[in-house]
Amino acid sequence: MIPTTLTPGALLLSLTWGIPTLTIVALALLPAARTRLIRWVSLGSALLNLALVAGLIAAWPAHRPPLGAEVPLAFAARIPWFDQPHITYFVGVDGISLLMMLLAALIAVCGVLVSWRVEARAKEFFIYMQVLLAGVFGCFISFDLFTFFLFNEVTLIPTYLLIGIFGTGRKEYCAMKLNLMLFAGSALVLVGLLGLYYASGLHTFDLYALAKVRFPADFQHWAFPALFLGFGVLGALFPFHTWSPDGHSSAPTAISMFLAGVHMKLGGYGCLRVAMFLLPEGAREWMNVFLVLATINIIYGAFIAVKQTDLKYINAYSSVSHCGLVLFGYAALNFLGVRGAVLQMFSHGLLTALIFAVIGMIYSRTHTRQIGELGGLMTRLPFIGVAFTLAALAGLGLPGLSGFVAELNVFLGAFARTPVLNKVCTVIAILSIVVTAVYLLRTINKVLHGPAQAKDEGLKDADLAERAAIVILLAGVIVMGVWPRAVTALIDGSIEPIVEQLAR
Amino acid sequence: MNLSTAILLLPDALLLLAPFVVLFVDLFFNPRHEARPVLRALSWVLLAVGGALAAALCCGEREVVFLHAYRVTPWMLWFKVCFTGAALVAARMAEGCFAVADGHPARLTRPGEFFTLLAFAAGGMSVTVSALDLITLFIGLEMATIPLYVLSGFYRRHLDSAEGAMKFIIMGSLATAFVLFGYSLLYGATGHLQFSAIAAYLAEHPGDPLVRAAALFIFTAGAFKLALAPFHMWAPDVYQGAPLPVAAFLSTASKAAAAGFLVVLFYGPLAPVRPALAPVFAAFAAATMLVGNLGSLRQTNFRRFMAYSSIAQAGYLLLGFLAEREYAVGALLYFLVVYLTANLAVFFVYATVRGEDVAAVNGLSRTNPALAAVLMLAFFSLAGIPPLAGFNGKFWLFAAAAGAGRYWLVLFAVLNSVVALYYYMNVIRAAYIEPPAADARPVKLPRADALLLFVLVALLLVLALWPAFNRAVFAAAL
Amino acid sequence: MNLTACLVLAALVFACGVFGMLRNRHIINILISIELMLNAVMINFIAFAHFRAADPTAGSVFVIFIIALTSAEMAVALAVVIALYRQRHPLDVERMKRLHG
Amino acid sequence: MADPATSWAIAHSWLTLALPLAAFLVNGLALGRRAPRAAAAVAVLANFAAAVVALLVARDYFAAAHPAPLLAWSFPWLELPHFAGGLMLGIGCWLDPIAVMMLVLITVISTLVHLYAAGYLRGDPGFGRFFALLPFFAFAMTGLVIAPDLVQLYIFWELVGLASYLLIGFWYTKPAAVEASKKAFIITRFADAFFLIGIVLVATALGTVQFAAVNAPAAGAALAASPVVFGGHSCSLLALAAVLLFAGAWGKSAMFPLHVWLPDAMEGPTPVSSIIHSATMVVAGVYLTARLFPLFAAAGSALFLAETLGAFTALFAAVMACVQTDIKRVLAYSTLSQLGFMMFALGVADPAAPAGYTASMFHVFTHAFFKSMLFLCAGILIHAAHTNDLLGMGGLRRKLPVTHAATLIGCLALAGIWPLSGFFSKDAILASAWTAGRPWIFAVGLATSLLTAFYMARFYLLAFHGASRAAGRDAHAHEDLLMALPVALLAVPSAAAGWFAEKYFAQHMLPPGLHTAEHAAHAPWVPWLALGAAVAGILYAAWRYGRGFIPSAPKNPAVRLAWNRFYVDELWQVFAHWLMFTLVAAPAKWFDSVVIDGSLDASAWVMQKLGAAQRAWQNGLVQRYLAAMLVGLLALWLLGGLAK
Repeated sequence: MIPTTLTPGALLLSLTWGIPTLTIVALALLPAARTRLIRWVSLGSALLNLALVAGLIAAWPAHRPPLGAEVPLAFAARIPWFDQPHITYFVGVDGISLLMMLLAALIAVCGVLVSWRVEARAKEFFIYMQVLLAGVFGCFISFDLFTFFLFNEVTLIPTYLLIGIFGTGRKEYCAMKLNLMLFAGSALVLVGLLGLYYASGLHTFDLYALAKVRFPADFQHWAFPALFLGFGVLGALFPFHTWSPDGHSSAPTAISMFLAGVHMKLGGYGCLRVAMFLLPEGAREWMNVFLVLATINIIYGAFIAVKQTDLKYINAYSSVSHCGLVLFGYAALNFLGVRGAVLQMFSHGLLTALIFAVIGMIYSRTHTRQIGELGGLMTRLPFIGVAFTLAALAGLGLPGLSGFVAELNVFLGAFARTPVLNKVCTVIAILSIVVTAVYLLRTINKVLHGPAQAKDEGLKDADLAERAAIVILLAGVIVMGVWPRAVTALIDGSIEPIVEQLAR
Repeated sequence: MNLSTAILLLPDALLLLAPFVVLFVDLFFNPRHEARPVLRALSWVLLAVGGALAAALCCGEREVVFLHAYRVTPWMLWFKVCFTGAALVAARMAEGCFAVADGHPARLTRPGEFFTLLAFAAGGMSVTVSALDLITLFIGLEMATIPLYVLSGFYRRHLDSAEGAMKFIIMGSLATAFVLFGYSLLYGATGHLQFSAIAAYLAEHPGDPLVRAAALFIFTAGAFKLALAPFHMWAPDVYQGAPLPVAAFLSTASKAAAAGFLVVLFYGPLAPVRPALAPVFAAFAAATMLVGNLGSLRQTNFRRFMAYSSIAQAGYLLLGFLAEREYAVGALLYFLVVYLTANLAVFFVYATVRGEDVAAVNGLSRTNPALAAVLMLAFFSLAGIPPLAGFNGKFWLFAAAAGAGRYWLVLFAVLNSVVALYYYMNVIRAAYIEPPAADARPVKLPRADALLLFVLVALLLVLALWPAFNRAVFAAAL
Repeated sequence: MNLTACLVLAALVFACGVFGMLRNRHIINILISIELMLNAVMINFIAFAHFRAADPTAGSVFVIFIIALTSAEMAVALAVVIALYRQRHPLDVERMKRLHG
Repeated sequence: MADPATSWAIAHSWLTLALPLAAFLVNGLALGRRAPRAAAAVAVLANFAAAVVALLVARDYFAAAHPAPLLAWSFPWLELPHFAGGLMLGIGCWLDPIAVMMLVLITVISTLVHLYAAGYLRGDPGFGRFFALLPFFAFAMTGLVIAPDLVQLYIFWELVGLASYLLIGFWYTKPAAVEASKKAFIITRFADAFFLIGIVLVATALGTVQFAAVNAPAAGAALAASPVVFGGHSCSLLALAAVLLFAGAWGKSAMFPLHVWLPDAMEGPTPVSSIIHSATMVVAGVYLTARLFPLFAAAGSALFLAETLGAFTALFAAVMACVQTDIKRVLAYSTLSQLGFMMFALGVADPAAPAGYTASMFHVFTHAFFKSMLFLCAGILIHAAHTNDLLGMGGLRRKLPVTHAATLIGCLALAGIWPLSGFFSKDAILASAWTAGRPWIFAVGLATSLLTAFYMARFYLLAFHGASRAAGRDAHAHEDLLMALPVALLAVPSAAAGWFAEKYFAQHMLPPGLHTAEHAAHAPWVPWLALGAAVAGILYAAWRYGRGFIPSAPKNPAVRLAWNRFYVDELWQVFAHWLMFTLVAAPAKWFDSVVIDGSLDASAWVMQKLGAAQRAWQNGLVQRYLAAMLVGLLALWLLGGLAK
């Protein structure tokens, strides 16, 4: 039975968003002129959060519930909150959410590190960043759909300001576009959630209580696409993806990292946790549609990336392509597919953050992101160059780096599904790795290789903070690629119940 | 009648006393007709009312009936809280308008009358929600409306102001005519003015067409005061013409009163008719949101902008009437309190920067970070973004509609709030991204005002996260 | 003279009022049209009170209140008319379009 | 006589993987930048140690009378639950004759090449980096050949591809090198995509990726049982899978038309060309085909491809080699041609009569030695003459005696002159083609060996004989010990490998599942014919490029065509570029920015317009407002259900 009070475990979980919240208060009280102090405080809180998440992961094996437990969560607590409508503060973690939290924590630290140079309105910058963090962490620990949705929406406020104030290019247009499209997406989600609340007859948002309900087919028929599309918008599902290239490309480096690396994952996470988990029949009914859409994502994003000339746009479209792989994995509706999708979320999170970080460093030095104007940077900035190369290689699914593990699972899972459509789509998806290779190598060659340019004379290679950020992310990428069992051991047990539910 | 019942009547008594106190102070203790003394008088009385309300809510009975014509129950008290609070905040906003130099467009004169009328209006509203028969209801509504006619035309030398007031009066009178016609039909059908008697009659003959016709005519009055499309068209003009504090009061207390009026009737004597009117509520809600949001898209004048925005909010509010009483009234109250708080905060910020145009807050985050933060939080609350209470308020109402099975309406409403998010964020963009105007300089806030703003913003967070308030309003509604 | 006749009369008067509001351009005329509508309502009340109401006094009392309150309303209206007039406004609703959009 | 089961070397064969990896990590992370020379030392020593272990492994493994495949070691890498009843992917070491043979080949040659490179790249700014990357290649290649299953093979398959990419582009400031590296990676990647599809297909269909299981007759039967139907016509899953798997070999071994990357790959440093692009990596395709020989044999489709593509590539590349003047490109095309030989030898083989199989493996073995040696010699020549152009060399035989001797051995070996190694392997291949009853393939092979003899002789003559055409650039031409030593060491097997290995290969290098090979009647005249062809080629070259040869631009259109490599590269460029950029990417981008974004902006625009309309409607006239109220009343009337 799940405790209804704030147990120590639940308190720790709540701290993952509590620490950022407290940091917000602290930063708000600091004078805006004390930039150094503000930076250190933010870094401290990010590190603290990372330590906390690491601790939780370490404690997971000891606290994981037995297989087949009604609520397969650790540190769970279901604290009554509102009784009209009936809402609880229901927190807990399983392997998947722990993995996502680890991702968020890592990228948070790196985000602060690469923002070390932010001087103008630094106080605001870090405050909004912490709000974003709080929202994301809250999302990953929430198992009451209301609080899940609430934390998800919380991320909207800072996103707009971070892009609008600190962004580059058509920042205001892009920020607005991003926010409006995401909000429209959550409109669908909201309708779906209210539908679950009433159609279940339970008048509850408790995920696992709802999971026990067999929703009528006609309800699933409309509720599943509503929820999956709603979250899919955040997951950059074709054709609702265009917010992400614009938004991510015009955001400041750290925020691009966080948005593309973690925030987007909330979409894929929601698709799995809510839409597929609660409405398996709807999933089976609709999956072919979303399979095709996801396949389009993959190949389409890759081809557009081929045509882009702005580094950030290249990576943003490659994100569209790679996030397509997440939804593609879901569409397999089997263990490997789902597991591959989760692995891909983690892997792509690290990768895209890494690439955005590197692009940011290049931009801050050369003041251009046009690959036409760049070249020969490997000579000037060897460290950054090597990092970029490794990230690109991981992006094109090179074995030994994280991307390959995820792709292998996704492809095997998707191909194992019987319908011919799945097999055809899988073939297309696999062929897309060639296109990926084309645009990534093209980028690498144009930016890093070739004769060094005179105008780049005397550029400084990555400083300590930047190196730290790069190393952290690269470490994640390599560890997952070389020793995938470290990651799968964490998530496999938590994917089982979802897959069983899907088969129901 | 013992103390615990009498205490329920105390707030109303004080509130109805307030205008006379103000008048008295103005006549005998305010020779040079300054704002401060009368304002102080009004503020103290209203604070007393607030205290009385708190006392009544804490340790009052569930209900008290006075002369079969007047009733006070907890959920009514919550409405009175809205009126009092709005009046208090509006009054504080007004003080600045009396202080500004002569010739300034925002300049107000004759504080005594101003505050008296304000108090009268508040009193009338509180009578409206407590009415127990049609006469009281009518008196309350008129008492709440007529002072607002005057206040909205309070700028003596503004043609805009007079024009707005004139339109207000003409259309208001038509609405009054409609509602009176409705009363007359109701009276004709049931033969009574007493709610209890009407309810009894309806219990015997549900679905009497005459009654339903009456209900429709009566609904127009609420629709007019709530500014539901297509009864909304007065609002933008009147808000623009009216002094800023009056516009604030119109968009908050007056709307709350209208909502209260509809609740009193459609969850009171006319309850049996309500289900048949569900399509009416749904359609009017949809139309109102759409019109309000479309209207606000391209406004430059701040008060006009807020008029349309509050029209849209009224549209959301109407969704509540699709639910059954025990959920609806609670949800409506929650939404109202939150909406009032946010709206008052926004108006307050503009009152402090003396802005005629939306663009008056350009670069506010540079000149007045605190004010800018207040503005941002208030607008995000209006837009319904967590963790601000506006999110919950909207969510409760959407849940009401969903509970009635109207998912398409919910979707429409949420997509509307996407549009709303667009124009609200435009203001935030102005405050945070636009550069400040050349002559912009930090505004020095009086301590009281700063405190007030802080309380308003804090409320936006507390009401969202602290379940006790939610529990209270829902409990009060039962 | 029966209930229906009174109701029809009232309805007619009310309709005249509405029509007048829509057609007249001068503010004073519009105010008069409003008065017409209110009178129609009063006719209704009296008729109902006289012919069928279970409690007739209530209706008559209501009428008194209507007279009182609507006259107050009219007083305010006239005050505003004067305000407009002072600013040399032609008291023509077609010319009251400073506020729009 | 050690028993494989108890052999220390076999138990510790992971060292062959670990040592180069360690060298890579140490040099890449630490030494590469700070102490390049130390890095070189570390790399050489690591590879040497690995080579020693490999040789010990070979000794112990071949000690057995009939060496059987065995799994030396393996540890789990990733399990796939719920997939075909749970599948465990591991990293392991699967030793069978060809694996051990390749192991030896790789470690030995890479040791020598490391040694050579220490001299060749002396003073190059990237010296340290090179000695991080080359061990990485050795590591990846080793992992490839010892792979017990398809997935591990694919993993290291991609890693060698990466190593090749990084080493071709070693001089990354040189645009040509950068382009070449990209080309190589993308073309092989293209083939690998199909390879991966094949692996996924097999894994899903069979539920296993172990070579032992995949090659088992049962597997072939199971695949053959399930037909794939698309459109009207159907084909067996087996044929499809085999072709898809072969696609990997197609790209890696640069079979026509995917051969275009290999000549360009010569932009890399010569040691790289020597080991990666002649001796080992490009042979991986052949190796894969041999690995899956039973499956392919069951399918038929793949072997047919191997046969035809091999034969065609052999001839086609030989023709181009005849007219190239870039010293390394001559060797590159000759490599292509020899790969063709190996391929079609496999193609003509079949499990019952595995002569082609053994011959192919034999040729892999001999070819590795003399081709890598020839490249090393080319490197020395380039250093000496400061040019890649054969027409800019000549008369170097006195200046570079060792190189001259080695090159002569290499050329003759490659030409297939008795008693050098090449003679035996090539003869075996031709014989297998004839005995397998493929006269046409045999004819092509014969023609190719004639051309081979010609262009190798040409190569030799242009480089070493006649007057120097280096215009004094070769004044300081000399032989560096570090570079001459490996060449000399390689000359030995190049010359002698044929003698001692022939019988052994014929007896033991058998496809899995076969222990003894009864050899079909060996047509006795084949070697004489082959020798004759070789001699003819040499004589023609001597007459053409012997005394008094004056270089002149080719006029003969056929020659020009060959000289321009039959414009295949250009066709590729145009086709690929057009397909990718013009046909797909551009429309996609247009769709994204115009249709999708456009519709979004359009919806925003519509809202704005509606807002404007709404404002226009609110025109300030109170009577319109009143009318609106009446309309509202009417609407109420209707909605309130009073219309009825």
